[in-house]
Amino acid sequence: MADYNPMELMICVAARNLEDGATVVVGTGAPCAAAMLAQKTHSPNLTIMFEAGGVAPFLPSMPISVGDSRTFHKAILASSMPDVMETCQRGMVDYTFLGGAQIDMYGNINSTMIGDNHARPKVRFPGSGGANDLASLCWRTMMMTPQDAKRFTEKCDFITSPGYLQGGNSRYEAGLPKGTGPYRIITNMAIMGFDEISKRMKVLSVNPGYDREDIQANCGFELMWADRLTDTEPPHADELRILREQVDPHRYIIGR
Amino acid sequence: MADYNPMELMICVAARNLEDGATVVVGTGAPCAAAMLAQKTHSPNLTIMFEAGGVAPFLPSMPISVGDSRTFHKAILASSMPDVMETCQRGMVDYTFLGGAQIDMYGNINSTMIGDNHARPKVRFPGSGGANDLASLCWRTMMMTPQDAKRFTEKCDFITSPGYLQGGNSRYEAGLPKGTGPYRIITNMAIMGFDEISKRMKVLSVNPGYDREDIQANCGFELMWADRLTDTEPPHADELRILREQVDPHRYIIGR
Amino acid sequence: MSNPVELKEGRNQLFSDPDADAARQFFRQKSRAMVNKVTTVREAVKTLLKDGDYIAIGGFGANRIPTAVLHEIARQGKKNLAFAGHTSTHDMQILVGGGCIDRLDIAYIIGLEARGLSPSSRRAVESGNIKLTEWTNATLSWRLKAAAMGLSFLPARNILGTDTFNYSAAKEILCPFTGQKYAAYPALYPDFAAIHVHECDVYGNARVLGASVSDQDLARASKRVVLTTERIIPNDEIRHTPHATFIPFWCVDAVVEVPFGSYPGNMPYEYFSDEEHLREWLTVEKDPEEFRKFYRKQILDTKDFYEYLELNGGIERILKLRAIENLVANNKEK
Amino acid sequence: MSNPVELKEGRNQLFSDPDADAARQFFRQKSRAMVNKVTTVREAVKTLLKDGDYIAIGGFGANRIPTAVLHEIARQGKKNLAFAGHTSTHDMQILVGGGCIDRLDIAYIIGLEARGLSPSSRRAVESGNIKLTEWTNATLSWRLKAAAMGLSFLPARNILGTDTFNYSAAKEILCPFTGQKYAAYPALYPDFAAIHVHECDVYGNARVLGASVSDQDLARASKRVVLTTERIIPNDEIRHTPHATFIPFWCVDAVVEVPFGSYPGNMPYEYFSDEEHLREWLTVEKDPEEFRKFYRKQILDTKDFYEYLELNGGIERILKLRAIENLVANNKEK
Repeated sequence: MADYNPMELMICVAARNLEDGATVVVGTGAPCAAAMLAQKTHSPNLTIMFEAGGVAPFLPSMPISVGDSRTFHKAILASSMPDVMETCQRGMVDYTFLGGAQIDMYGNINSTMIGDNHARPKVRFPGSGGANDLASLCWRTMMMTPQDAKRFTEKCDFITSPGYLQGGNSRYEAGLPKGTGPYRIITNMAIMGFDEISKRMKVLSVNPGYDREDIQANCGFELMWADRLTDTEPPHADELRILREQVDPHRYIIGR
Repeated sequence: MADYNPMELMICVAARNLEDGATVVVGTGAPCAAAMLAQKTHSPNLTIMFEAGGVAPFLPSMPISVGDSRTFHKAILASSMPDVMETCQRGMVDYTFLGGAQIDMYGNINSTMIGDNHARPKVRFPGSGGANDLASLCWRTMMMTPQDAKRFTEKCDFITSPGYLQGGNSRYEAGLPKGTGPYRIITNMAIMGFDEISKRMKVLSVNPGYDREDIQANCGFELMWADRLTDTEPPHADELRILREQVDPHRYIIGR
Repeated sequence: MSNPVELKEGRNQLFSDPDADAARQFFRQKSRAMVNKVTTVREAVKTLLKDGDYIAIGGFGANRIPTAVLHEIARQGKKNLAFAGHTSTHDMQILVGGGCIDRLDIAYIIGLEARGLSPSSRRAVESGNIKLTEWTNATLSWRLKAAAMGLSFLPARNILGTDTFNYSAAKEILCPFTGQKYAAYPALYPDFAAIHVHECDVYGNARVLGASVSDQDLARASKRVVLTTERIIPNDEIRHTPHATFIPFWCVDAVVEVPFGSYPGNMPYEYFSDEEHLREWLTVEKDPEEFRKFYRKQILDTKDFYEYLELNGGIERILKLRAIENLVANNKEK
Repeated sequence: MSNPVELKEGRNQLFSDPDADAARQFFRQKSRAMVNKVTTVREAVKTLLKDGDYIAIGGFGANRIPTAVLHEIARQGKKNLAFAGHTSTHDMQILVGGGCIDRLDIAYIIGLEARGLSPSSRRAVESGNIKLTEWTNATLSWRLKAAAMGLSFLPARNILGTDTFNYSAAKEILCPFTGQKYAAYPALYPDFAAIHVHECDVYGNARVLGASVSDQDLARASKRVVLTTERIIPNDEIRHTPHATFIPFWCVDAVVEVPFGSYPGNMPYEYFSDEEHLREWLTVEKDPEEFRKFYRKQILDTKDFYEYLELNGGIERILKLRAIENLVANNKEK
């Protein structure tokens, strides 16, 4: 095994997907680290936004809340939640990242509950927060998550945030903005995208140390596979150095 | 005739209708003068608002535009047009004043055009501006206007701003906020209100120097009359002094 | 008008009346006089909040929160409140600890973001004793905006097609111009709101620095509003820069000067959140009995916010948090 | 869903596409890079505005208007523009004088408020050569807000029951929660907007002082935005007070530093309107031939805004207007 851990790999891969000049709404933790890494490597002109109103700050450290002072430290704008959400709704925000307890083959995400009785769930999670909003309104949604067959499930107990819903055009028929949807699911094992027509999850590249069987075995639904399946490029030394020294020197995220 | 002109009378009468602690959206000219006079006499705590965003200024002089610097000189708030209009829509604004070329028996006002072809009017006036908005959304609408049979018309060529529409409950059935509507029409000859049931214009008091016949003769529709018709109290010496010395020393309004 | 599209509705309960005319009737009689509104937290909570009310809290989780008002709500034993849970985290911990809430518009109230989940908030929500209707942060923002605008609803393009919609009280509608499907959100006019601000005058003309979350709309949407403020400033200062006024006086019913009033939350440019104290909450909450004792000591048995602050390190603690806020590595020299 | 209430529609034409997905497709490809956008008025108008576009102008009538851009639109002979007439008065005089407009969303464009009516604007509107659709100031505000929010419509409670509604392109709808009747307004996404601001950095992060009218929404709603600014300030200054940013860079396509750029309009805290010059316009407009000559001399034959300003008294004139703005009786001593 090379000299990096799965979290470091996922963050580096995520960062590479954030091109210069793009806009991204992030939460705390790994997504924020990925955005900071992108900014410090190939995308100095990436605009980082937080849902409570902070936009384009000079982040002095990892925020502990998406509304804390760090999120608008020397920022371009300390605005409001409706202003940020309406900027997403207007089509000016390219990327966002979500987390969740379950994800299905269409990229629908559950961060609300386990069980079948909403009034008395077996387990209650934090719920949407801004997740549904960002998944609905940003152009491209990404996810970084460890992969296992429980989390990658045939059917979410509760769809908190929309992926491609029932696949095909169902997302747009439901009224969600045209052209939006899940874009990349980045796991410890692979990088997935979505099939253009069926909107089913499709493996695009395989991470070092894993093979097709591992990936399918750790997924609760049948995956599609890209015609030109590639090997995920491992983190470069430069990426790792900047991530470890500048982005997360206290290892809050990459130490997990 | 007493020592005041019709404009001075109308402004003094209008000012008396603005009680302390109320809110009023005004335009330039006579309405602004009435609000300033009220503030300098019995209503020091009257909040004066302008549709471009100025709220509760110390007015150093008569504004020439409802968006000029005077409208937010040492103001409490220099906000936006939507904020002011939404404050009206939320029910926080008590009074407004309108002007117009025609008014009918239900207090509907035309400030748009004369003629019957909207695309090619005989005469085009400024149009609504914020007039329709304020007439729709403030609790009570007042008007100061010279009275003649052409202006007080059976039927407006164009209803720019809503009065009681076709009378009765038609205003609320149209969807306009419940309890709103025209309140006082203050002319050189009389002060009118509106009948509670039919919502027709009703003379409440008669100005010095005029009688019922004058008032009806200078009105293009049949007026109703209050059971207890009173004489309009003429301007007090104090009101006139403050109006002339402090509110409009250059006689921009009262010199008309 | 025949309509071939079937329009769906969320199945859960609406805890507040979205009717704009009903709200207008309230606002019609609300005082707009610019008078001195300075009072105490105790008096404000006593006179402006009653059992069964719908309440909403300004700020965002553990950032710029009116802690003194939250504690006082618990101390006065207010009951059966409905709560707007729009990233309300430490506020939720306090209200749940006091047993104040029985209805919840839930968007984000269990997690304390990067700090982890609140065991007591989670237990409360899993218990079935609190009625839940699902929303999202943006939907609650827009529900407040609808009310601030004086409407009974606003359309938006999120939550469609999800269980978040199914367990909400939203409804689908069609745009009359494009035929596009929208989610319609019912206006939210809270009975009571408390907002902590950086500065305001005695009339309630207030300024907020940094991210404002939904508080501009919240102040306008709410029927009764209490401001706590880091400092009261002269009215002259407000009039010097009128475009900086964030909340105008006519929205506000009571003003209380509470320096350090967002503690243990972050107050931008003033002091950072007390992460140790917040961690103490999350730890002690794991055991309900321990939490009851902790809650009694910290909140029910303290007479006011200052006693609570003193218990947790007082102004010296604030100075440490100020150093963190200001990115000063160490404030030993101070 | 059967619907017993008959819903009315305004009969006039909609001059812009309210579709939110179409707007999103545009915004998707609009650059969000924070790059230096400083250019000239000539270049900005040449590259960002084309014949037939729908345009909107910031400020309010003769307050905080981007005069240099308005003149340049006329100078470059732009044609067949649609115009959002939301208290647009001196801006309308300029555009009408240049024959630039053939479609008008009309709320308030003929009167110059207390100054009286513009004869040329009035002639243009009475001629039948400009297509008119009626709105009000608030409806145009809300149409821009709908677009700023990324929607295709917003509901509101004004204009119902009037001819203003009948000659608009609004439609009645019912609130899905209360059954209350509302006017629905189609979102207005202008192709081009010009806004004059007090200060901005080279990236277009801008601040406006005093009443902001609809410009926060206008900047967000418009597809292409030119800012003229009294002064360009360092980006550091923006970052020092991020809650003061009124328009963020990603809304803005071009920045031009034009000190005194609202002349002859009022610029709050900078200079008052030139009432003598505005009176000259209203007087000379009475005779179309005289007006043509005046317009040629003032606008078409001047090479830029500075030559126009010089023609009308230059910086000395501005100093007099500054004294009026600052309520200084007389600035002879300066």
